[in-house]
Amino acid sequence: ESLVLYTSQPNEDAQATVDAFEAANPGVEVEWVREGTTKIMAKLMAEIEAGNPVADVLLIADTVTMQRLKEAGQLMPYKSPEASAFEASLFDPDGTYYSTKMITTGIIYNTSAAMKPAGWEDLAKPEAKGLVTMPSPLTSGAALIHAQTLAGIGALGWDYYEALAENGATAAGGNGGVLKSVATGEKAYGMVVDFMAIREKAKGAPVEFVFPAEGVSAVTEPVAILRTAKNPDAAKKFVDFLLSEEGQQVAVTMGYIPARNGLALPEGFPAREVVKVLPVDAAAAVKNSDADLKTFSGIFGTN
Amino acid sequence: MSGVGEPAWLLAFVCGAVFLLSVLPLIHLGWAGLKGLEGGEAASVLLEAATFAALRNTLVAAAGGMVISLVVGALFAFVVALTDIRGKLALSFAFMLPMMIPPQVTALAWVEMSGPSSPLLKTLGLAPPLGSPQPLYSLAGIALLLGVQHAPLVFLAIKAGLATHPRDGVEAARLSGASPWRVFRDIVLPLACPALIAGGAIAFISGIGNFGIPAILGIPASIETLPTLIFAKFASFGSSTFGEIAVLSTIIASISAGGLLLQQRALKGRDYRLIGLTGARAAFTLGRLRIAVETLLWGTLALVLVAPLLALVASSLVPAYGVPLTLHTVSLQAYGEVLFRQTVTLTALKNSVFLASAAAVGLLVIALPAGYLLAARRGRVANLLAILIEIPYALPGIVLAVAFILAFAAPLPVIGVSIYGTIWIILAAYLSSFFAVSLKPVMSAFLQMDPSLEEAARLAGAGFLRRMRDVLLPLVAPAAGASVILVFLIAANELTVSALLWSAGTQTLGVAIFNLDDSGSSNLASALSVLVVAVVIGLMATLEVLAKYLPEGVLPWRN
Amino acid sequence: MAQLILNHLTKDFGAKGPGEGGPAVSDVSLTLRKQGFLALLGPSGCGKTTVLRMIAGFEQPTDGSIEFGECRLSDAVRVLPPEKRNMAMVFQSYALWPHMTVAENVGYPLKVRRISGEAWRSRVAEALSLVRLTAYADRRPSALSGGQRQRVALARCLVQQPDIVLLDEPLANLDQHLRKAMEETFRAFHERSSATMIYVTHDQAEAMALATDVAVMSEGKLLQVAPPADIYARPEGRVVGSLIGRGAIVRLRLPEKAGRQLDWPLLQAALAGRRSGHGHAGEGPLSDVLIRPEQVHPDSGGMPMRVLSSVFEGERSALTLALPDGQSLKAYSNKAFCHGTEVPFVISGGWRL
Amino acid sequence: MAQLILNHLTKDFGAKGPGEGGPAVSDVSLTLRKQGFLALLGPSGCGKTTVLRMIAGFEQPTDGSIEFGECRLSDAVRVLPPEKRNMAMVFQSYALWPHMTVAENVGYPLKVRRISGEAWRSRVAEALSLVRLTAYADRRPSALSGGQRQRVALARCLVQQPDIVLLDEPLANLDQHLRKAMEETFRAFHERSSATMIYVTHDQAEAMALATDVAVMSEGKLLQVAPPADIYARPEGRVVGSLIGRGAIVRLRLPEKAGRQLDWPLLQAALAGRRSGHGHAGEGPLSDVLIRPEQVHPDSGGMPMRVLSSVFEGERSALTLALPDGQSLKAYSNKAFCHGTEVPFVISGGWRL
Ligand SMILES: Nc1ncnc2c1ncn2[C@@H]1O[C@H](COP(=O)(O)OP(=O)(O)OP(=O)(O)O)[C@@H](O)[C@H]1O
Ligand SMILES: Nc1ncnc2c1ncn2[C@@H]1O[C@H](COP(=O)(O)OP(=O)(O)OP(=O)(O)O)[C@@H](O)[C@H]1O
Ligand SMILES: [Mg+2]
Ligand SMILES: [Mg+2]
Repeated sequence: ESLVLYTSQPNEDAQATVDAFEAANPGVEVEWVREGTTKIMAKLMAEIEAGNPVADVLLIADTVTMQRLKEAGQLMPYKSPEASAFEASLFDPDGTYYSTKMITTGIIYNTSAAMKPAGWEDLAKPEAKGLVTMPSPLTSGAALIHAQTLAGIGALGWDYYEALAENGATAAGGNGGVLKSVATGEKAYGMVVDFMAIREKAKGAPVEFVFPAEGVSAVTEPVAILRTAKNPDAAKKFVDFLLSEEGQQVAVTMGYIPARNGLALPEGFPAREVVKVLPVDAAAAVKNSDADLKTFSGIFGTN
Repeated sequence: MSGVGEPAWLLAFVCGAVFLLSVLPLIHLGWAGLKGLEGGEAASVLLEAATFAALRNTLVAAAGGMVISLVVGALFAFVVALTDIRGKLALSFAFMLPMMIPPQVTALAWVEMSGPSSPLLKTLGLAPPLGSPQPLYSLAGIALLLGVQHAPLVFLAIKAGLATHPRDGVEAARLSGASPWRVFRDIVLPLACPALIAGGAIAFISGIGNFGIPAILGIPASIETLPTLIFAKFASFGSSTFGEIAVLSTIIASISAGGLLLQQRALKGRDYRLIGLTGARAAFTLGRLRIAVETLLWGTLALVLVAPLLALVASSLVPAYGVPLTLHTVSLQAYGEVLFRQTVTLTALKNSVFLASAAAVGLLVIALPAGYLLAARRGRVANLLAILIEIPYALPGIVLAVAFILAFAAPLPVIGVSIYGTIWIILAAYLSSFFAVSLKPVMSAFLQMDPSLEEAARLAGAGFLRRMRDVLLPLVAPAAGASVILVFLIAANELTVSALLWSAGTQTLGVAIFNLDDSGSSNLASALSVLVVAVVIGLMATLEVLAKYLPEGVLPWRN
Repeated sequence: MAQLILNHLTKDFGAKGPGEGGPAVSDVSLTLRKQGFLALLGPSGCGKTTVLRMIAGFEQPTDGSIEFGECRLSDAVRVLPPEKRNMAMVFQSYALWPHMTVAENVGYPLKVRRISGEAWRSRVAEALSLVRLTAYADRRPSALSGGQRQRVALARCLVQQPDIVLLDEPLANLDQHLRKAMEETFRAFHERSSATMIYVTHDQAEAMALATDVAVMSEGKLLQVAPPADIYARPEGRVVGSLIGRGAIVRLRLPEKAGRQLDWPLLQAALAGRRSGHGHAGEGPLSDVLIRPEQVHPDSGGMPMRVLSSVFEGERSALTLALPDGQSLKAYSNKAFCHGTEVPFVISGGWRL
Repeated sequence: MAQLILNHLTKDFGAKGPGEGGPAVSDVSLTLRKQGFLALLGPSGCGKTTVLRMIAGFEQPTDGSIEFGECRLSDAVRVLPPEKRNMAMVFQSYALWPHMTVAENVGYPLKVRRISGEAWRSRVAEALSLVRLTAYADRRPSALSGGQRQRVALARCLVQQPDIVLLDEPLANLDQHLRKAMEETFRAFHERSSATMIYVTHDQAEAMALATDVAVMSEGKLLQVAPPADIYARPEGRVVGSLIGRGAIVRLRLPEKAGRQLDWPLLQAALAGRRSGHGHAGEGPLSDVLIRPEQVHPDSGGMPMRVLSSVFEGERSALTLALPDGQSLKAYSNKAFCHGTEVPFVISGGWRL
C-alpha cells in the first residue's frame, strides 16, 4: 500500500510524522512532498486542472484553504472515529477536514528591546515605534487568519492595525522573515507563530515569546483526503493516526500544541490555560478573505 | 551565414524544440487561464491599481538592475578581456560565483550586512541603531541586488563576444591617432554591441522574472512586482486564480516580447560580421592606472561575493539567527548534519548536478542550431521564434512550473507514460526556462562570425552536422562555453521551478536549501549553500585542471 | 568530366548604393569546355567573386541557372548545397579556420571524405610541400604572414580531387618566384586532375600563361570569351581592349574598307591625314584603334613623338608618348628618355576595336 | 621632416615552428632618406609585415631600436604608443571596421583629429574619389568586393597627413588599370605630403616605378638597399639576383680578372670553354652569373640553344632555353617557338653576382 502526502509542515516535522505513521502502520509506504502552503496549493490546483491530481492526503497550515477546497468539491468526507476527542470547532462537521494541532501567533521580541510587551496593544505604543514587524497575509495563510482573528475582536479590530501602521509597523514576508529580523535585531518586536520562536530561543537566539493576554489566533494544520485519492484506505488510516493519541503525541514532541483534548503542552510552553485561543469561523473567513486582504493592504499601503 | 540553404530539417528541428519547450506549456497555461477568465472576474485584474503599480515597479527594478548589471558586468568583461591587469583567471573565476549564491541568500546577506546587526558595521562602529529603516527595502535596493545577481550573465556574454575581436581593427584605429579610450569608444564598444545588447537583454529578462529578491526586499517596504503579485495570487487560490495568473503572465510575456523587439531593432541594419581572420586579441596597457583598476575590481568583488559568502559561512557556523559568532558558539555541527545525517542532501546534490549538467549540455545541443538558424535568417519567423524562446525565462518560476504541470501531469499521448513526478519533467522545465540564457551568447557569436569560414567548410564537403562539429562549434566555443557554464550555474541553484515539480527522490538543491531554511534550520540551510558553492568551485577547478584537453576558449574564466 | 554551363546568370544584391544601378552580375552566359581552364578578368568590383560564389553555391542567382553536365546546380528556385558539389575554392579572404593548425586546415577536406591515417598524412604533406609550407604544418593561421595564409588556402584547395576548382586571386599576395612555381603547380594539377578550373586574377601574364580561355567581365556583364592569344590580338570593343594588355586607344579616321588589323602605312597616313585634315586615309569615320606598347618602336624613319613620361620598371622603361595631335601612346624602351624630347617612332601595327 | 632610422631591429616571436629557426626579423639596420619612398621586397614570410608593424608600434622589437629624427619610437624596453606616431598604414588584411560605413571608415582618422562638418565631408569625398569609390560611401565593408575593400583601406590612409606612410601590399587585389592610377596617386601624394613612405609589394615594376630606394629582405635579414636602377643592374648575391627581375642564374668559369659586368664575347667564351673543358675563359673559378631575359636575343650569329618551353604572356612569350651544358636561361620573344627546337641566341650581357 502506498500513500501520497502533500504537506506544508516543515521538513523535519513532516519526516517525523511520516516515520511515526509508517511505524504504526507497517506496509503503508508514504511518499511525501513538502512545500510552503502557496506552492503546494499551486501544484495541487494545477494538477487538478490538468485532471490528474497525485496527492491522496493534504496536510496544510490553515482551515481557510481547506474550506475553499471543500467548497470547490475537492475533498472526500470521512467520519473519523477519533473525532470525538476533539472540540467541535476543530473539525468540519461534514468530516472533510480535521485540525491536527494548534499553531498560535503571538509576540516575539528581541531580548535587547527596552519594553517587554505583554499584549497586542503594547505593539501600538510609542516605545515600539518603527520596531514592529509582522508576516504579510499576502504571503502567509496563518498571517491572514491572524489578521482576521484580531480584527474580529471588538477591542482591537481593524483600528488596531491602523494604529500599528501609524506606529511604523511593517508587514514583511512570512513568519521566517519576522523571526529573522527580530532575532538579528533589525526589528525589536514581531508577530510570529509560537513554535518557531520557542525553538529558536531554545537554540540560544536572543528572543522571547509571549502569549498575549487578549488571546492568540491559531491555525490548526488540518488534514483532509482528496476526493480523487487513489489510495483512500491508506488515507483514512493516515487521518486516524494523526488524530489518535499516539499521533498527537508526535506533534507534542515536535513542539506543537496538540489539538486533541487531554494532552500536555510541549516544553517551553506555558500551561494550557494561559494560552487563550481565539476562535475563527472558517466559512466566514473564506467569504471575507478577499475583502479582508484588501482592507489590510489598504492599511499597510500594500497596493 | 550564407543565405543559401541551411538543411531543411533545421527549421523543423528548432520549431519542434520551441514548440515542445515553450509553446505547449504556454498553450496549456493560456487554456486554463481562458477557463478562469470565463467568469469575467479575472480580467478585472488588468484594471487594478495594484497591477499597474506592480508593472511599474517590475519595469523600474528590472531596468535599474539591467543598468547595474551592464555597468558592473561590462566593466569586468572589458578589463579582463582587453587589458593587462594581473590575476585575470582569479578575477573571472570569482566574478561568476555570485550567481551561485541563491538570490534570497544574497538578499539576506546584504540586508544583514547593512542592517543594525551587521558584524562589519558593528566592528566599524557604524551600525545603525536597532530598528532603523533598512535602505535596501526599496526599489533602488531591489535594482541594486538584481544588478549584482545578474552581472555575471552580462560578464560572460560580453567576454565571449570579445574573444573574437579583431586585433588589426584596434591597431588601425590607434594608428589613426585615437587614444586607447577613444578606440574603446569608437571601435571596441560598437563591435561588442551584439554581446552588450544580448547581455543587457538577458539581465533585463532575468530581472523581470526574479522572485527571490523582490520577495525579501520589496514586501517589507510594500513594493510589489509582478512575480510577487503572482505569488500572492497563488496564495489566495480561488476560482479565478488561473485566469489572473494567465493575465499577469501575459503582461510579463508582452514585456519580454517588447524587450526583444527593442533588441532586434537596436541590432537592425548593423552588420557586425567580422571579415577575415580575427587573429590575436587586442590588448591595452593600463600603465599607472592598473593598480587603481585592480583595486576597484577586487573591491567590487569583495562587496558582491565575499560579503554574502562570509555571511553565509557565518550563519552556517552558529546554531540560530542572531547568535553572535564567537569561539564559544562556533560549531561545525550543521555540516555534519547535512552531510551525514540528512539523506536528502546527497540525493539533492546528485539530482541538481545531473539536472544542471543535462540542462547545460542539452540546451547547447538545441541552442547551437537555433542560434545558427536565427542568425542566418532574420525576419518574422525568426522574431517569433526568439520571442517564444524568451517568454519561459521571463515568467516567474512558479508560473512556468504550473504551466508544465498543466501540460504534463496527464500521461503523454501515444506512449501513455507520464513524466510527471519524475526528474524528467524538471529537466524539461529547465530546458524551457534556460533556453534563452543558453541561446543569447551563442547567437551573438554566430552573428559576428565571418560567413566565409563556414562556406569553406561546406565546399570541403562537410554537411551541416559535420561542419557544426568541426568548424562552427570551435569557432563559437567561447560563447558555447559561456552558455554551458551560465546554464549550469543557474540551474544548480534553481528553486522556484523545481519547488513545484519535485516529488519524492527528485529534490533539487534549491528545494533542499529552501526547505531547511523554511523549517527554521537556517544553519543547515547555510551549511548546505556553502557546500554547494564549494562543490561548484570544485567542479570549476576540475575543469580548469582539464583545460588543456578542452577546446580552446571554452572556459569562460580563461583568457 | 562534364561541362559547366552558366545560363543567363544574374545576381542582384538588392541593397544598391546610391548612384549605382544594376545587378552585381547580369545575364552571364558561358559554356566552359570540358576540363577547361578559364581565366576570369575584369576590373575590381565587376562581379568575378560573385560569379564564383554562385558556382560554388553560396549565393543563389536572382535569375538564370548553372548546369554541370546533366545536373542543374543552381537556379533562382533551388540551389544544390555547396557540400554536395565536389568543388574546391581558394577564397579571396582565404577563409582559414583559426582553431585548426595549418595541417588540419589543409587536411580537413580529406577528413570529411574519411581519409585518415597514413594516406591523410602523406597527402597533406604533399600539398604543404607544393606550397613550401612543410615547416609550418603545426602553426595556427594567426601566426602566419599574409602570403603564407594564402598558400595554406591554396594547399587546402589542391589537396582535394574536385570536379571544379575555383581560384579567387590565389596568388595575389605571393612574390613572383612563388607565383611562377604556383603557376607550374596549377598547370600540373590541371593536367593530372582533369578538373575544370576557373581562375580570377589581375595578373594578365598569369592569366595568359595558364588559361585555355580568357573571359573578360565588366560591370557585371561578360564582354568576351576567347583563347588567350585571340583575346590579346583581337579584343572586342573599347573595354576589353583597354583591359587586356597595356595598350593605348587612339581615335583615328580610317577608310571604311580598311580591315581591323592595321599596318604602319595605314596608321601613318591616318595620323598624318588627320593632322593635315586631307588625304584619303584621314577621311573615314572616327574609329578606336588599340596600339600596344610593344608595337611602338623608336625608328629614325618614324614619326616624331614627344616623350611625356618615362618610368623605370626594371627590365625596361615605360614611356608615354604624345602624338602630334595630342593623343597619347604607350611604348617600352630599354633606355630612359628625358621628359619632353621629340623622338621618331614607328607603329608596327594596330587593331581596330 | 625627420629621418627614419632602423637600428639593428630584431623581432623573435618565440613560438618557433619545428624545423625553422631564427627570428622573424633579425638585425635590420636601415636609414631612410628624408621624404624617401622605400620599396620593401622579399619572398613571402620574410618579415616585411613584421618590420612595418614594428615601425607602426604594434610589435615591440626584441632587440634594436627605431628612431625618427631625434625621437626614439621603439626599443626593447619602451614603445611609443601608435596613436602618438602620426603614421598611416594600409594593412595587408585591410583592417576595416565592420560597423562603420565606407565613408565613416575613411573619415575616422579625421574625426579623431576633430575635423568635422564640411571639411570632413569634402576630404572624405576627395579620398573616395581618388580610389573611385564615391558611389559606395554608404555601404558597409561586408557588402564590398575584395578590391573595393582594399581601396577603402587605401583611402583611409590617403585621407591623413601623416609623417610616415606604411603600405603593405596595398594594390595586390586591384586590376592593372586601377593599379596604374593608384601608382599615380601615390606619387602625387608623396610629392604633396612630403611624407616618408614604405611600400611592401610583390610587383617589381610597381616598386621600381615608385620607389626612390628598394630594399630586399630574405628570411628576416636585409640584403641590399639601393635605388631601383642600381639594384636592378647590380644586385648583390644570389638571393637578391634571383629576387629582382626575372633573370636566370648560371654558373660559369670566369677569369679572375674579368669585371662584374660581362659581355657577349666573354660569356660566349665561358660557355664554350666550359663545354670543351679548355681555353682561357673557361678556367677561372665557378661564378654565379645573372642573365636577364631581355639580354637574351635570337640572333643567327649566336649560340644554339634548345627551347624547353614557351609560355604565352600576352605581349610576348616567355621562353626557357637550355644551354648546351644543360643549365637554363630565360628569354622573351615576340613569336612562339616549338618545344625542342634549337635556335641560336646571343646573350648581350650578364652580371657577376
Ligand atoms: N604572431 C606570430 N607568431 C609567430 N610567428 C609569426 C607571427 N606573425 C608572423 N610570424 C612569422 O614571421 C615571419 C615573418 O612574417 P611577416 O608577416 O612579417 O612576413 P611577410 O614578409 O609580410 O610575408 P608576406 O609577404 O607573406 O605577407 C613568417 O615566417 C611568419 O610565419
Ligand atoms: N553582400 C553584398 N551586398 C551588396 N553588394 C555586394 C555584396 N557583395 C558584393 N557586392 C557588390 O557586387 C559587386 C561585385 O562584387 P564582386 O565581389 O563579385 O567583385 P569582384 O569582381 O570579385 O571584385 P574584386 O576584384 O574587387 O574582388 C561589387 O560592386 C560589390 O560592391
Ligand atoms: Mg573578388
Ligand atoms: Mg606581409
